[in-house]
Amino acid sequence: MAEPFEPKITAFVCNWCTYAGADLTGTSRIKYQSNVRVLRVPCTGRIDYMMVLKALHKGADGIIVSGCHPNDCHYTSGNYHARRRWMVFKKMMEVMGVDMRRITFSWVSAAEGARWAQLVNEVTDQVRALGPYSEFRQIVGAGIE
Amino acid sequence: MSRIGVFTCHCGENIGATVDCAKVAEMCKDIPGVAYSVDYKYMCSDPGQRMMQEAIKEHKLDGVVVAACSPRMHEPTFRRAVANAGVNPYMCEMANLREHCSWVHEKGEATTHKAADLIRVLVEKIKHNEPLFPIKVPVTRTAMVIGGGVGGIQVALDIANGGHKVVLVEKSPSIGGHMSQLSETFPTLDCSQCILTPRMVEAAQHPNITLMTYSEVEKVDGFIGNFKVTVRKKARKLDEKLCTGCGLCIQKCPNKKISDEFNEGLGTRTAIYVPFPQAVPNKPVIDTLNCTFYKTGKCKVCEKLCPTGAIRFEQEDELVTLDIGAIVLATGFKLMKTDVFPEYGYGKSKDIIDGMQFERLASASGPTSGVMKRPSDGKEPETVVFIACSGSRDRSKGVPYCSKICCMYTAKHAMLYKHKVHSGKAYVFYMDIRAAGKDYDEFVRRAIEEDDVKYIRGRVSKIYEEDGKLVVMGADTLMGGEPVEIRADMVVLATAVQSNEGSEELAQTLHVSYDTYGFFAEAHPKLRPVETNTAGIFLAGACQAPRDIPETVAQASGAAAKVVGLFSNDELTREPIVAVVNRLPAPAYSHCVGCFLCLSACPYQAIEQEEIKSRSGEVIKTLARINPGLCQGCGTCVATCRTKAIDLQGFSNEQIYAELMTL
Amino acid sequence: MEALKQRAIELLEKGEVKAVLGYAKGTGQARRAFFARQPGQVDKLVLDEACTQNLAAYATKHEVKKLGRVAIVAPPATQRALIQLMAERQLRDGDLAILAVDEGAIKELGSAAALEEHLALKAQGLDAKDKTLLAKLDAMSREDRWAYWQNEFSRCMKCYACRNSCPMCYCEHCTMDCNRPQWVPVASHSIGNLEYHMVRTMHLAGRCVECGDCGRACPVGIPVHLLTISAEETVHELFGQRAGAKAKLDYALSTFKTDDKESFIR
Amino acid sequence: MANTYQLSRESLTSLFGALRKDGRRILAPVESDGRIGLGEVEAPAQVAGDYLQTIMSAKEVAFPKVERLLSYTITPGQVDLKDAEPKAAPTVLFGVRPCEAKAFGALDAVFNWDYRDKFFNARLEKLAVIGLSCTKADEACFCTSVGGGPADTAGSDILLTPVADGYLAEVLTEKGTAILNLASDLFKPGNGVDKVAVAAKVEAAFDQPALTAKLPGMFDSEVWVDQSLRCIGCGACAFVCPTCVCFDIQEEADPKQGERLRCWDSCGFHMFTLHASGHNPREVQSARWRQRIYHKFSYYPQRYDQLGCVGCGKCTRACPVDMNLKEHLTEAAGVTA
Repeated sequence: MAEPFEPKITAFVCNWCTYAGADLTGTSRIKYQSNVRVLRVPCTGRIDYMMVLKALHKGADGIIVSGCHPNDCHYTSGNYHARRRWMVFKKMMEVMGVDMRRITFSWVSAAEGARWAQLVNEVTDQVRALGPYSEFRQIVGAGIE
Repeated sequence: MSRIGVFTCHCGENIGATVDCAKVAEMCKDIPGVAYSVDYKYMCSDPGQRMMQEAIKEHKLDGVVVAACSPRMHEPTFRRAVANAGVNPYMCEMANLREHCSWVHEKGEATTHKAADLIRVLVEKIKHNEPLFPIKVPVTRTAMVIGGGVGGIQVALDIANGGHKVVLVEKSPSIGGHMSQLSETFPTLDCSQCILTPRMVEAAQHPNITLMTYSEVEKVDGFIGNFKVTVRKKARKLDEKLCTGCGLCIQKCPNKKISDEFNEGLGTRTAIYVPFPQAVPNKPVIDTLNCTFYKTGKCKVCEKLCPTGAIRFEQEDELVTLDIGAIVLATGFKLMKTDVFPEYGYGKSKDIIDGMQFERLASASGPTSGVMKRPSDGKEPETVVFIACSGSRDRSKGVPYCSKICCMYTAKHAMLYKHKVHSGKAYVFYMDIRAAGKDYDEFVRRAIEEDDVKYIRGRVSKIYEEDGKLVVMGADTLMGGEPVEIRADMVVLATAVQSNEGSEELAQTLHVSYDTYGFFAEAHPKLRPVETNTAGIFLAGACQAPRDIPETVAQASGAAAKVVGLFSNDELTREPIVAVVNRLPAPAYSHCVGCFLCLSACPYQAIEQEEIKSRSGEVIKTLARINPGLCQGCGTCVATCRTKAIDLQGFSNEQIYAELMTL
Repeated sequence: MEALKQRAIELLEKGEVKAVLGYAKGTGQARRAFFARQPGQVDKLVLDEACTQNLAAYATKHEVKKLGRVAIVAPPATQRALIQLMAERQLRDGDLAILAVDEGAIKELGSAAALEEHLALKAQGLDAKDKTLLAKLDAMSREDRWAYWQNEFSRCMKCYACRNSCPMCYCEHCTMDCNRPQWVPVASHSIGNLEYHMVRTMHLAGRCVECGDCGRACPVGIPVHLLTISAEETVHELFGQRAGAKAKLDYALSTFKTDDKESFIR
Repeated sequence: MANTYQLSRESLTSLFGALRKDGRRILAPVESDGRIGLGEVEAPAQVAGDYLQTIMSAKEVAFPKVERLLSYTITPGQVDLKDAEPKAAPTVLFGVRPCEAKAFGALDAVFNWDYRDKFFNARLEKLAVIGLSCTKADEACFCTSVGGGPADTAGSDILLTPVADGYLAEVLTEKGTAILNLASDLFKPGNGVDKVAVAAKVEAAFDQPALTAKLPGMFDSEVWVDQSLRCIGCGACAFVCPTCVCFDIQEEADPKQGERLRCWDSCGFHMFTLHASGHNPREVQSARWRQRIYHKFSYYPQRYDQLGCVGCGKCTRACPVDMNLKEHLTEAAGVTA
C-alpha cells in the first residue's frame, strides 16, 4: 500500500512582506498545511528564475513566489522588476510546455497573515490534486548512459 | 569541514508543544558539518545565550543555527551573542521554528520533520556563509540645504547649531521664501515677517552657515557622505564684498516699472533691486532682462552713483564645486495660476486673485501698505468671495490631491479682510473644511462665529463681470443645492499647491524619485518620511507634498536630526548585506562584461562604472561597481546579471543554491 | 554588389579600416564570413540570398577587435544586432564602419544615430516559416509542447553553436560556465539541456534581434530560434518595445512601469 | 583474413532477424525530419535509403555524450559508493561508413592507452560493425587524404559494398565470422567483384605525411589565425567527430547523494584550458583551432602511431560558420615554412 501523495511545495518569499506576513500567520496562530518549505530572500527582485528551475529540478511539485504588493516594496521597485521577470518567465515556461498550474505567483503583505495561510492551503490542495509532477521528475536523471 | 552548532529552542511551550525539540536536536546531529546540537527551553534568555557562547568555545564552532523564532525577531540578539563568543555575527542564521512551524501546524511527526528540514536548509546555507564586516564610509561633515524658505532656514539652523557646516543654496536673491510674502499666519495671526526675519538674520550671521543666494544646483555626483555638488552662482552684477546695501542705486534706477515678483505682480520694482526691504542678504541684483544698459548699452546710472564702486556689469556666472556629506531638499512649492480656470474667466479680471496676491494686499509691507484695495481700481472691496479648492481635489485640473493649507489660509484671509473692512461681507465657498491641527478648527470657527464670515458649502460654477461687479454663481449644497448668486468686488481663489518649477529636473540631477505631480518621494510614506531613496538626501517641507509652516518646520528639524545623526561619526557604518561585482585576476578582471543592463534595475543608483586601466593608463575593461554606500541589498541586480558577476552578500548564489539542494 | 566592392577597396586603400567583414563563397553552395584584409581580397566578396549569417557576432570578438577598425556588411538583422551591442556598451559609436545592406541597396552608416534612424524606417517581420512553426507550437496542447521540446532537446549535445553564433551572446563567462554554484548542469542530459535552453531563452528575452542564427547554427536541427523569438515577441507584446532599435539602453527586464499589466499574480 | 561473400538485398531481412534472434539490437542510419541519425531498427526497410552520412558519428555507441561513472549516497556517518556498470547491450552497428568504422581505432587508442577504460571496452566488446562502402562523396569528404578510403575495411567486422542487386560482403574479423555463423546460408560464395570500381572516387587533397612532418615547424604560422578568424568557438565539430575523445568529469550532488558523470568536451571551448588562476594557455581561438589540428595530425601520430582524423568531413558539414577542414588542411599543407 503506497503512502498517500504529499506534495513538496517550495516557497520563495521576500523578507519584508511575505516572510513577515507568514510570521503574522504564526503570531495569529492560524493553521495551515505543513508541506511548504520557505526560502527567505531580501526582495522579490532577488528571486532569480534559476531558483525556480532548481526547485523543479530537486523535485518540487509546486512552487510559490511571493513578495510585497506593487507600490509596497521595501526597496521601492524590486517587485516591479520581479513582476516583469515573471511575466516573461511564465510565457517562456508555457512555450516549453511546463505545467504552470504548479507555479503560483502572489503578493502577500506583512499584514496578510490569514492570506498566507489561505494561499499555502490552496496551493497545497491544488498540487495534491494534480499529483506528483512526474512529467518533470522523469527527465531528471534521464539522458545519462 | 564546517563545525556548525545547532541550538533548538523550545520557546517554553511555544515550539515545544508541537515540535519534538529533543528529537530535532538529535536528528540535527546527523547532518554532515554539524559538530554540536542541543535543545534548550529559552535560547534567548541569558542562560541560553551563555550556554551557546560556551558551546561555541568548547566545540570550536564556526557557524551557528539557532532554531527558534523568526529572524525578524531575534536575529540581532543571536548575532550579537555569537559575536561576543568571537565568531563573526554573520555566521549565525536563524531557523524559524515558531512562526513558520510550531504555531501554524498541528503537533505530529510531519511538524517535527519540517522543523528539522528548516534547520537543514540553514545548515547548508551556513556552510557557504562568509564572515562579513560592517561597511565604513567616510563622511564629509558639511550639509547642503537646497531652498532658503522657512524649511530650509530651519534645517540649516538646526544642523549649524548641532556644530556642523551648512551651505544654504537659494535660487532667488534673498532667503525667506514664500513665508516672507505672507502677511499674517494662522492660527495665531502673528505677523509673518516678524517671526521669520530674525531667523533669516540668524541664518545669515551663523558662523556655521554659508549662504549662497541667487544660486542653483547644477550637478551632483558621489554618494552619501561624499557628494560633490556643483553650484551655479548667478551673476548679481555686483561685488558683494564692496556693496554696503545703502540702496542708492535702487532709488536712482530710472527703470521703475518692472512687475514685482515678490508682490505677485501687484507692485513694481526697479531693474536693480532687492526683492523686499528685509531681504537677506540685503544686496541688490541687476535684472539683466529689464536693465536699460543690457538692452541699449547705455545708462549705467547705478555704476556712476555707487559710493563703493560695487557694480560689475561684466560679471559672469560662477561654478563652485563643494564637498558635501548630506543634502536636504527644501525647495518648496508653487501655486497654481488663476489663468487655468475657464469658469472663472481665465484670470482676465484683475480682481480675481490668488491667495498669495491676497497676502500681499493684506501685508503692511505690501503694495497697498496693508490697506484693502482691489487691484483694478484701488477701491475698497465691499464684498469679497473666497473660493477654496480652486484646482485642488479636481482631476480635470490634474490635481486630485488636497492642497492641505487652503482651508486654513482662506479662513485667515476672510478674517484679515473683515478686520480691515469692518462693514465688508466675506463669503467662503468650500467643499469640506479640513482644519485638523492644533487650534485649527477653533480658528475656523472664530472666522465664522466671531468675524461673521459666511461659509457656503458648494462649488462656484461661474464668475462673470457686470457693472463693475463680479457675479459669482454658485450653489449651496446644504440648502438642497439652492442657487446662490453673489455680486462681489473681489474674488480670491485658493489655488492648488503644486510642485515647484524645475523640481523634476532637480530630482533627476540628484537621482531622487518623484511622484506623478513632481513632488519628491520619501523613502517610506510612514516610517521614513524625511528620507529619500537616495541615501544621504533628505526632504523638508512642501517639496514633498503640501505642508503648512508648523509641519514644514517640524519636518525640517526631523531632517536636520537625520543629518546631525549621520554626521555624529567620522565614518558611516552600514550593514554588509550589499551586492558586489566579483573581481578576478587578469586577464578576466571580473565576470562582468560591462553591459550595464543592471544599471536601471537598481532602485538606488548604486551601480557605477569602473575602468580597469593598464599601467600606461589605457582602459582595458569597463566594469560595473556597486557603491556599498548606496546599495541597500535588495538583490535585483543580482537576478538581472547574466554572467552571475554580481552577488549579494548574505544571500549569495552559493548560499541559496545550497539551500535549494537540500529540498 | 559592385558599389560594395568599390567602397570596400576604398576603405582598405585609404586605411580607414583594417578589414572588411563580409561574405564569401564557402563549401558547395554555402556562404561564409570573410575578412577581406587587402584590397586584392575584396573580389572574393559575394552578396546573395545565401548570405544569412549574422556577422555582428564577430564584432565583439577579441581577435576581430585586435585587427583594428573593421567595416561590416550588415543586412537588417545585423544592423539591429549592432545597435543593440552599442546599447549594451559592447561597441562604441564609430567602432565599425557599417555597410548597411537592404534588398541589395548599400548605405554606409557612420554613427549610431544614423543607424537608429535607418532602422526606424523599417518594419521588422518574422520569417513565414517561423511564423507557421510558432503558430503550430501555440496550437499544441501543453503536454504536446512539452513532448515536442523534450524530443527536440534529446538531440542537443550542448555544443553551444546556438550560443556562440548569437551576436548577443558575447559574455566571456556565460552562466553555463558558472560553477560556483553550478546553476545549470554541464552535462547534456535531459535536465541539463532543458535548463540550458530555458536560461538561454530568458537571457535573450528583450535582447534578441530575431536573426534566427541560433537555429541555423544547430548541427542537429533543433529550432532553438523559435524560443528566443517567441520570448522577444512576448516582450514586444507586453511592454511594447523591441531589442535592436535604440542605441541607448532600454532593457525591458531591468525597467518597469508601475502599471505593467498581468493577470496571473494572485 | 578477408573472406568474400555475396549477400543479396533480400537476404538482409533474414540477417536482421537472425541478429535480433541472437539478442542483438541493430543500430543503423535512419531518417527523421530530413536528418540522418543512428536509430534502432528491426528491418532493413527502416534503414535510411540514400544517405551520405549521419550527422552525428557512431562514437556515442561506445562513448556516449553523458555517462555515469559512479554514484553515492550519504547517510549519517557513512558514504555508500557504487560503481556504475556500463549498460552494454550486444549491438550491431549496421551501415556505417568505412571512415567511421575506422574511427573506433582512434578512440581505442586513447581509452586503452595507459589505462583500460571499463566503460568504453564493455561497450566495444559487445559491438559488431557492419560497414557499408561509400558509392558517393561530397566536398567535405577526404578519407583518401588520411589513409582511408570509401571501401576501406579498417574497423569493420563485416564490410558490405553495394553491387548489382546485393552486396559484396567481406567478413573481416572473428566478430564478423560470428555473425556469418548466425546465418551462414545467406552468405553466398563471392565472385571477385572489383569493389574499387563501385566505390566513390575521392581524390586525395593533400599530402598528409608531409603535413604531419611540417606541423612541428609551423606552430607560429599566421595561417591558423587567418583560418580561425571566423571560428566561433563552439563544440559542434568535436561533438560530431568520430574520433574526438575529450571529456569532462562532472559531479552532480546534493547533501544526500551524488553521481559522477563523464561528458563530452571540446578543445574549441575557451574554458577547456582555463586555469583556476585565470591564466589560459590557449587564450585565443586561433590557438584552439591549431590545437585541434595538431592533436589530430601531429600529437596523435607521435603518441599512437595513427592519425586522429578519418576524413569523414562531419565537422565541416556541422560547422555553423563553414570551417572546411579539408580546405584548411590543404592550405596548411601548402604553406611554405
